Amino acid sequence: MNTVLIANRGEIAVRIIRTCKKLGLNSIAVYSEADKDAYYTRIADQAVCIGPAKAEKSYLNIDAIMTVAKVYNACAIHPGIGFLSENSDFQRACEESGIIFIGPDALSMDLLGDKAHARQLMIDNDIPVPMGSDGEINDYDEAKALADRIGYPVIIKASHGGGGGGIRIVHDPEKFKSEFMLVKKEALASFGSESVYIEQYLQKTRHIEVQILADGHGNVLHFGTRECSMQRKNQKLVEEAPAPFIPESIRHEMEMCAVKIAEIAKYKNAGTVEFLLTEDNKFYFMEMNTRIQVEHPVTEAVYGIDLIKGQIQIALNHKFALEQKDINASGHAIECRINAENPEKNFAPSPGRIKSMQLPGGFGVRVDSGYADKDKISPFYDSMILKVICHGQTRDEAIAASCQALSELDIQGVDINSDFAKTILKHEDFKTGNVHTKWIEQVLYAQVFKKA
Amino acid sequence: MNTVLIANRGEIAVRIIRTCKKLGLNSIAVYSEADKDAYYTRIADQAVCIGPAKAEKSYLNIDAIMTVAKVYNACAIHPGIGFLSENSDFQRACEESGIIFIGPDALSMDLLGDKAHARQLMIDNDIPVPMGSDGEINDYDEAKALADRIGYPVIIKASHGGGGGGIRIVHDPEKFKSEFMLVKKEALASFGSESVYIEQYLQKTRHIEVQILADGHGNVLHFGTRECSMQRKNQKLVEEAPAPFIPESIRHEMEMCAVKIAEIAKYKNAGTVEFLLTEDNKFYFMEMNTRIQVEHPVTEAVYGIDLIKGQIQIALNHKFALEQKDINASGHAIECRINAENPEKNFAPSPGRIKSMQLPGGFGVRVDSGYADKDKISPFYDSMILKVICHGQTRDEAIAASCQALSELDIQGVDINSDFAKTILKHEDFKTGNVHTKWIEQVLYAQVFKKA
Amino acid sequence: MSNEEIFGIINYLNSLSFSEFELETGDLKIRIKRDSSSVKYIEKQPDEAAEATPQIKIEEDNNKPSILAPITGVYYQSSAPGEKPFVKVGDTVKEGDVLCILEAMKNMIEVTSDKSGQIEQILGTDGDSVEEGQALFIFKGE
Amino acid sequence: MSNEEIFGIINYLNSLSFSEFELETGDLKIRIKRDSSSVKYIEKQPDEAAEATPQIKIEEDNNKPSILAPITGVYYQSSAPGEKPFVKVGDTVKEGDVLCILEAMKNMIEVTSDKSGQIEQILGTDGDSVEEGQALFIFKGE
Repeated sequence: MNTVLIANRGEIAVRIIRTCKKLGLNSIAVYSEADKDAYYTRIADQAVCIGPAKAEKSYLNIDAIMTVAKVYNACAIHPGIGFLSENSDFQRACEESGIIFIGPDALSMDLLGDKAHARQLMIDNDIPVPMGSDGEINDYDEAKALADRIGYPVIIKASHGGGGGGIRIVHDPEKFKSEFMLVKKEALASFGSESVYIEQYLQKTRHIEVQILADGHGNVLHFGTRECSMQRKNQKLVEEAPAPFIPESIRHEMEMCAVKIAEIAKYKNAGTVEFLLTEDNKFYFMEMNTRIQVEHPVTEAVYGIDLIKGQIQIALNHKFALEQKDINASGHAIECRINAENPEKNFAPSPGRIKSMQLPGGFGVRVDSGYADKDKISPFYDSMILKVICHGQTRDEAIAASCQALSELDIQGVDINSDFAKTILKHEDFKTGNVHTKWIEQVLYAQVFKKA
Repeated sequence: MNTVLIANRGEIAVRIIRTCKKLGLNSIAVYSEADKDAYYTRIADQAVCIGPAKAEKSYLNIDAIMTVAKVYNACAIHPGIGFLSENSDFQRACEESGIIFIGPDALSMDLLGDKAHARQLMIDNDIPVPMGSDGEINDYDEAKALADRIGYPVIIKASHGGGGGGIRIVHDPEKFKSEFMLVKKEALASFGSESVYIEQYLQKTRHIEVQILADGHGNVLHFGTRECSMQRKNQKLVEEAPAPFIPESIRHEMEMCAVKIAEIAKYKNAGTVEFLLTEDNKFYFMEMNTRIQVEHPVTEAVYGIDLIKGQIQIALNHKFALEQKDINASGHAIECRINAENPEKNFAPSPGRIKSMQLPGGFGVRVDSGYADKDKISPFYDSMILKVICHGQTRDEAIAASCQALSELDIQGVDINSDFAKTILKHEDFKTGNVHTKWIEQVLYAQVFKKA
Repeated sequence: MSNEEIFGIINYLNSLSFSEFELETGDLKIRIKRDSSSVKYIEKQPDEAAEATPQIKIEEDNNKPSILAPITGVYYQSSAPGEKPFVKVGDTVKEGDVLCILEAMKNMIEVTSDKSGQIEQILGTDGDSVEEGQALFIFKGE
Repeated sequence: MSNEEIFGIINYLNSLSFSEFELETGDLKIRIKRDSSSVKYIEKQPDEAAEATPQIKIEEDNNKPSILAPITGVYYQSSAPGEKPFVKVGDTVKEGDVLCILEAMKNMIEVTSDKSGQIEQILGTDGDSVEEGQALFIFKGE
């Protein structure tokens, strides 16, 4: 293998291209017309336009991407994050063309991508899930009876949902019927299937996830936990590794559970098992993401491993030389996502041209940026500009280092959320772990924006 | 302790301030008039002017610095690199004022700072040194007889020399007398003492050094080797850790030797023992630097340790919790020093204002810069702008990552040497270890500048 | 790349739904537009050219009141595909009524009217992008 | 900081050899110059002010030939402290003769004459800094 096509854009494309360079691999970037001259296209060995700005016509255009891959003799395709990364048709298209897809098999993707099915699979294998339906539940009367039995609030989810869509929380039994019908309608419109399932809605939970790598030769390794509860509208803002304030035995159980799930799904390549963790430290399977994640660098910082390199090696059929006992965590890492948005204006997106860009640096500081100074941030895609990842020997050090790094970060030309991130890092609740996935919206908002 | 004064400027001041922040310590920057508004003064908690641009009147002005330290209630002073960092009078001034000097005791400094004396100390303790005088040798007839016995070329060095000054290599016995007298005269003028010593001049040697930390409680730890042979006019350009192409047994001997030297000198805090390594893998003590070094980040990358934090902890009388066997190296790291100079114009210095500055980043890439975008690089001090440190699992990965990082680095407004650094990294001799301390000047120059 | 390969690609692309396709190898740049199926060898243009394309800031026609795009984004006439448009030509709207949605960076931003009046002209096309400051709606003059 | 402390420092500084000393605490900035020993409370000035100080580019006087500093740095009249100056007023030099040394970024850069002639005026002061483009030597007119 010597040429990798990166079927993505922005920061994750930069990330993947850099590891390709390190490994001596050629990289091909593909771009939409809106991303002409984007930073990742400039650092790739080759860059090819695949269509207009709208993702459906470019980054989601399997035919266009496969054509470029063939013409440019790509040996492998890395799908990155989002876009086609969890699309099993794309994986199959690669396979049919004899191009290595750097990710799991279509079979695992489909197995875990249908969330009602995944839920059933977990139940069958004694993996804890929140109370709810056995797999999908599409009959209203059955659903209502189950919801009444579970107790409210309940959550209705589209089986094929994703990206925070197709989800409704029902607090009032009276409203169950209308919401149930609404989710089914939305699900059909958005995901092409009206299949839904029901779960008890667990409150004040934390989002804890476990990174795994599976080599496809029967070896599954985990790389510990990440805490991702700092979310706004289901978008993570600050992530850390390892997840703090969890009893060691529970953490270990979650890790083992993630390995077991990967084994059950005959999983290959990098994946993440997401759990809900309640205040009394009970955890429940939420879903498994069959791709690399935005927050992967915190795991890399703590384990000293290049997960993108790991993905490429697995795709090349490498067998792990290490065993779980050889894998050791060291210290604590925090990632802050810096977005082009204005928290003081209700997080209004702020596309535009970067006029100047001063990056932090030094010991234990890593910056992964999708943009260079003077680049234009287009309105067509997500608002993330860069990520600042800080590593410290302790969590306190990682927090202090992150605050310092954010203080040194200076971007002019667009609004960014770095002060908001610092507000989180310096908050007593964050320091003491008194948080949950709705903490930013329910607690921090009221404090930060109380004068607004 | 809560306030540290940094008696330095530029990149190393930034480096130290950042670690202070991480540890929750206040930092006081001191600056000359030429460094008003320098980046390090902006990120420090406080910044105080200590005099005009000329270092003798500011950064070397012990009285001014001690006054600031007292007025601002500094609990400790970090001397950084160069300037007063190896000045035992400064250490004593701190001690007399009850301010912690973050570095070794005056006694160790004096013991190792007098190079003729240090040489004698090594001989007494069976540490290998190049053939030469027993300590200083100031009588011409004795010196000439010794030089004839050793064989030419011989090297005449000022006992109190430093920074590449007070050194003459004599190839021709006829010229020995004039050169001997010249070094004595220069030594008196530059270092206040005409004491000199003589050594055999070993050719085609590599500069290999060992990083040590000593806690002053009898524990000395080493953090492996660094290769620093890529020099131009005695200024290091590219450094790496661990030193490659050395038999494991020799590397181990050098490390043990460095520890022994620190023990002999009753050394405390961070220090570096520099060795010459011949083509047939014989090593000789050159000198010990009683301070942190510019190239310390390659060791940090490989050992995952913050050496500045280590220095501060030792100064606070922390006792090591770890033993040598707990300290493990991982992978390979390379540092490239990026200077404001133009290699194509005989490395002419290029002071001026930075117009734009695009920094590399990502997994395994660390940037330590003394300047921010739009900053002015003054002609009064050294030309280093920043350092790019890349870590890889193998040396090849570290080289490829460094080349990529240097490709992404873009500074406008002043000339920089990044292409020259890339030329080194990509050279077959560098890749295969076929280098020595004069390789850049004797081999690379001829190839790179042959058309000039 | 051989001509054969190039034309192979063109034929293949011709069957697909996207409207433009660019291929760059070395100095050669091929741009294909689906509507004409024509192949043009065009010069590479610097980024600045793209930037210089004037933002379509339609001046208020005969002093007629208009609603401008508050942000660069994709224009949607309705709350979801298949739903009926928020407004149509001839509708009378009042201050605060939602006129359209602009999608920017995955955010759906409702554009509301800052005045009352009758809509004379709708300038946005569903699913197309509009530039910040571009007129979206023209109202009847008072 | 109390006045007592401030004056303590001033008295102390007064005994030292450096010519300027600045102290900043909050909005207060004290600048002491040794020659006057005066204490001035001065306003902080932005960096741009410092930059705006005009580079002393002395125009060639009456079209007299001059030698300009090729780089910003510290001017040295001789090869080492105590050595005799490379040139003095009235000396006749020829093309290629070393006239002075400029130290920039720890590099010693020899400034050589690009012409022959007699030196009428030396504008640099040993050990002081000169700006790039500043005249260092004025030659007698031809």
